[in-house]
Amino acid sequence: MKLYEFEAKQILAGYGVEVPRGVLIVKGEDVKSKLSEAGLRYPVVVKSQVLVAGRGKAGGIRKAGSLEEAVKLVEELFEKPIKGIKPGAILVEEAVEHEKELYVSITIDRSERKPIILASEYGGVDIEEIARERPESIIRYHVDPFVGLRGFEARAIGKRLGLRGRLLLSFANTLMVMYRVFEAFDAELVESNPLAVVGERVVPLDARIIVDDNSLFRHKELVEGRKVEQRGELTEWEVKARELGLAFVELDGDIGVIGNGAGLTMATMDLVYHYGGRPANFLDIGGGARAELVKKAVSFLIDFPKAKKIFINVFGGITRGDEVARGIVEAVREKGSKKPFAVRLSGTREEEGRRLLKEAGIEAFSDPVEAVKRLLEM
Amino acid sequence: MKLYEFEAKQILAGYGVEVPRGVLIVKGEDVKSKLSEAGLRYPVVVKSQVLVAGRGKAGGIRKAGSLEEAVKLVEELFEKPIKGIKPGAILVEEAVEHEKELYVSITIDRSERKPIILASEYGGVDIEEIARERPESIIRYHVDPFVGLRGFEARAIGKRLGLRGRLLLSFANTLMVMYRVFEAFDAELVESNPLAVVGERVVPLDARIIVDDNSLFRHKELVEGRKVEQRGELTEWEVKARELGLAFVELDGDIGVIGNGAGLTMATMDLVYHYGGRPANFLDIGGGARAELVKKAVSFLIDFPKAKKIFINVFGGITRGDEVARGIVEAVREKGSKKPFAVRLSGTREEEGRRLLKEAGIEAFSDPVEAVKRLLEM
Amino acid sequence: MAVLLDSGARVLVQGITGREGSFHTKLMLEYGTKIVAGVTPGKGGSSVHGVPVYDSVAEAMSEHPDINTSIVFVPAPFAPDAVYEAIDAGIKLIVVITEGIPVHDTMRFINYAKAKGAVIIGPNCPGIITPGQAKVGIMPGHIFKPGPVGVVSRSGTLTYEISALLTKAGLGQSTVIGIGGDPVVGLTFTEAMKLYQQDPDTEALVLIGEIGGDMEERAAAMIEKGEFKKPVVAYIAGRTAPREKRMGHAGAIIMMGTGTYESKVKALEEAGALVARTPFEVPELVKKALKR
Amino acid sequence: MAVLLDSGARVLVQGITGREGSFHTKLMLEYGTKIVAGVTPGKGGSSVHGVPVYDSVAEAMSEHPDINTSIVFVPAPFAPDAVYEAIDAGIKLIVVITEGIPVHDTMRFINYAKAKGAVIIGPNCPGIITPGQAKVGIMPGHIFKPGPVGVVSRSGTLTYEISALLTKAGLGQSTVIGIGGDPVVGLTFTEAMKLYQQDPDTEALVLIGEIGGDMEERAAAMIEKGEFKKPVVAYIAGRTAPREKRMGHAGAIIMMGTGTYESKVKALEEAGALVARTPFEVPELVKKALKR
Repeated sequence: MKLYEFEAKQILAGYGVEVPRGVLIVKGEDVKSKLSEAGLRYPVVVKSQVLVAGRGKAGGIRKAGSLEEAVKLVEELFEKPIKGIKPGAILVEEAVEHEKELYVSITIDRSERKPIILASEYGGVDIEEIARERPESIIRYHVDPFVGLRGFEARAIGKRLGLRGRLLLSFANTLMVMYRVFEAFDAELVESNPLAVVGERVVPLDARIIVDDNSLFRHKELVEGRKVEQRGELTEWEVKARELGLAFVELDGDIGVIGNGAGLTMATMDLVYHYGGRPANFLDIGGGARAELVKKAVSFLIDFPKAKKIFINVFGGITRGDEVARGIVEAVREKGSKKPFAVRLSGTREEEGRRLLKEAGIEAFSDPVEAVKRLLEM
Repeated sequence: MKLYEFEAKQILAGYGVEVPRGVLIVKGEDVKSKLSEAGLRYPVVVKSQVLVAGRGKAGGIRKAGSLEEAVKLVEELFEKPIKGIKPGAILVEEAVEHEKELYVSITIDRSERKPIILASEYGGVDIEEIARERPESIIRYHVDPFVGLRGFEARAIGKRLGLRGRLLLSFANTLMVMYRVFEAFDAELVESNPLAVVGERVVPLDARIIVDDNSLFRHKELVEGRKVEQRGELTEWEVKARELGLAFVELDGDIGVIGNGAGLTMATMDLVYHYGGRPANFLDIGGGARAELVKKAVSFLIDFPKAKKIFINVFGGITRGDEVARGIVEAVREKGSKKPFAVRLSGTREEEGRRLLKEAGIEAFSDPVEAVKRLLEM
Repeated sequence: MAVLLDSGARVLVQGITGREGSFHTKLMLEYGTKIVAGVTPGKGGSSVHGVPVYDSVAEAMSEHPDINTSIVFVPAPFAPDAVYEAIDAGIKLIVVITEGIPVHDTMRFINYAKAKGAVIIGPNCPGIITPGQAKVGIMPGHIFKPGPVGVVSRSGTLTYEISALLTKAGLGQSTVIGIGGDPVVGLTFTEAMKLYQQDPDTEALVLIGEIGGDMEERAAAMIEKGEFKKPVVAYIAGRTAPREKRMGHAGAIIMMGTGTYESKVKALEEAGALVARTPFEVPELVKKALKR
Repeated sequence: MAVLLDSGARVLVQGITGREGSFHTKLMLEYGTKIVAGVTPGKGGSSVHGVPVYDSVAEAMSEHPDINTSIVFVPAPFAPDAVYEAIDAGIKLIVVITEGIPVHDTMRFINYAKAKGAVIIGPNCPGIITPGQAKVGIMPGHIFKPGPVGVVSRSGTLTYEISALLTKAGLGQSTVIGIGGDPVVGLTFTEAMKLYQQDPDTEALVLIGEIGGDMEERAAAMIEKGEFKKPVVAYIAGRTAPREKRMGHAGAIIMMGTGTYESKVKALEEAGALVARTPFEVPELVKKALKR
């Protein structure tokens, strides 16, 4: 789960990190009175609270020199979609004059199976370019997950960034807090870019936290009672799918795809592509799916306008072919769909499943290559 | 810092442990209305919130069958000193019928330098006697402080207590919470005795937590805004000394003792005892004491009525003899004390110190044996 | 011989009384796997499909000291504890089927296992099978048959699909390992390859990868360096898949140039592996590789 | 030779720019201790009494690779970090003067040090001195002189008192160690005794104990078992002291019959140690012990 900038900053501030003074304006609140009450020092930075990347370049971060200008900008940004998403809240913060922008993050190194700290003295919007062009300028430091990050390690990283004196201590303290947050919130990412150098202190001008979805059972406080609804970068149909409990991702093509297992579903999409089609989506019904779930998934794709044809590929290890077939038949019957279908069924009770499908007028195959070729011809 | 029973139970409950339903009545609150509002099921247990050991045997825990009886008992217990201490609050809890009383605690094993869990199926007031008579009946389990206690270890301990099924899981869950509290609160002790077996659950009927004083800098929430003031088992003079920042313990004798360093101060008391005197106190001024601190300590003993004579023993490694002497002289002058004094001064500037003392009419020695013998003769 | 698992496996099922645990215990037994004990805390004394159930791994081990392998079906919040319990009891091969384990937990128990010399397969994996000898996992047993091809895969159903294709083409398998689909897993491609390299029963290796991470690139580097000498046929799923969730700039910086379909295929082909464009090309390429 | 510390010590002072650190650096230098570097994070580049100051132990070590000993004056909230830093830098003897360190922190860094093969003296201790060779601590140097008597003590000022008495009686010291007054300390009596046993310069050992804990009883057991063969003279402070803070029933159960003045004296006397009733009897008993 990605946290909004304002949530990430609230968490860091709760652990004692100095963040810019600011106020959050939630959609529907009175912008002018909220801003007046906040008593901010101008100029301020007005920041659209969306979870998409590249928000700044997309015009989601603007500067205002006065209260009036800020009010205008906030109202403007509420109506401005960033990569298709309109914000549910806007953060207005005092602009912080700074000498330098650092980059620092903590994430998990899959290969080493350890937390890794990444840091650079060249922070800011171009950090990825810098990482590409001068990879040696990025500090990479692994942490023992049982011992945790210790102060002297944080200071050694700061020293390598060229920091000295009190500034070094401020940086190390901030990094220690970020690591504590990384652990306490089961984070996949804690990042600050830019982390600004302001005299002898560092101040995170932006902050991101991504919490591991698998850990949400022990972070109920993050899920319940949020000020701003989570939508992230999801499309309208992805939001609908999530509400139905379906593992669905929208794509650009026109062939609807259903598979069981993420790997097989991806391979199915690739197969469509290989034979000249374009997948409209990813939809994984997982292992051992029952008729009801199959029905739900198929009905969803029937409704999904991008999917002009539908390809269902199930390799039944444990999944029963008759259950899958029943789900498909019921969905088609109920929706009265006219979309062309091809179904590949293998594994347990595959013959029975194929028979059920044929009876309902749906083409059924045991070979997915044959199935996809046939579907693309329809 | 010892936490009160109600505080310990609040902490455990906050981590999801089931504790008896109850209400805390702070001194000065309206007992009857507080009890009525609580809507407890009777009978209840009325428990004096004091930090002394053996509270139950001293009459600080009573049972009441009705609201009226409970009100009477609460008012009675507020006026009843337990080992000299009147409670600042009373906890009234629903009585919990139970089949068995277990003992469980987590503390630090100084020798192994590791957390140790102690558990026994024979909990209750006589646990120490059982430990003496049947030491093998006490389970002792060390925990790796970097890895922490894991669920299977907690269950293995429960199994050795003879627990099975859901009861085993309830016990293990409670022990896991206790360990989490032990870590989160820098506890020197987390203890429940008795931990009652109620059907398939365990319920802590009593709970104790002692927090390491050295760790209080990171547990400000425990120090600030407490409902009931901390006094513990301190005597009136110990409370005064604490307010002055003096490391003072009251004893039964009549010779006031001041030393520098805990070991030397204890040895000084032992010396008094060895030559036939009885120390009235322990008062350690630590290393490198300045005149001001010495003055404060000496003034305190002059006021302390139990100390009929005063013996000061300073071995000045870093402590300067003249500073010590100045502090003593000023205290005596200001207080106009007539108590007999003997001062032993060794180390840096000892001659100057002794000269200053002699000028002020105070006997000064370089040999503490001579000093104590002389004092006892006075 | 085989890789990690053979007929000598004596298996403990952790979480045996749950729906999944019980169901797959039956299937594993039917396959011929020697399951000697199960554990579910609080349910000691019962039995599941004739397998005795204990409250703890230590108790199971004291009754069945020959246990050398464990499979974990315990629900995610309690699975890490089950893994630690197996490690501390001295079990050296632990297959973690459970999905949804928080990655911080996984990271910790994998580091702990490494320090204690235990191998973790998974989590969120189908398990391991050495056809004809033993199955410790949830894969359908009938699609596999003994033979010279090793299979190591990040995907579950795709493993079944490709193994079934191999079997149909007359290419049996030495050992098939599903290493699991989580971002952090115990046994990696390169670690598995070290084992396959030493296994005389394995003549070629099928590597089933996915976009994301850099395990495939690392496998390629191992082939490139000559540390894996047997022929490799690879299939990478996800050519048309949406990008993974973006892990801030950090994700981009760490992956820098790896993790995509193209980077994986390129690395493997440059290292000399044969890369199939569809799963159905795999058997043909394996035949080609084995003839070389 | 000596125990743990001799003229070969090259000493790092952690927290050198603080009041205590700076003051005692001066005194240690005056005593002849070879202090080669100091560390205070954020103050790198300065110097204290001619000793160069660095931001980190690693930097100090790279400039002064001969450092083999560290003394820590860092305030309690930051002291554990300093200890970890010294351990990770490979320093094998670390003297922790700081008082007031939370016991959970101490417990952790002592376990960590043990795993990494480093010796911790303290925390909350006066340090270690090998008279005439080096002093790494805060004891007044002038009261010690070289000789055959080892001294190991839980108390600071009492160590000075008794060492001064020994010196006055013509009994010099091989090495004097104040192990610290906290409930959990690194080097214990028995661990120190193993070192004194092997030290040819030590002919007898003075052991200065206190009530509380069971270190004295363990020392007695070591003598009893013949693992420490040199004569021991002990003094135990606290005969008339108030009992320690009561640690619930747990404290009583753990200590069961140990920890009191009586139990310690009894254990030591039964093991054959000479126990002084006052500090002033110690020199006489040492003389007696050495003559046997």
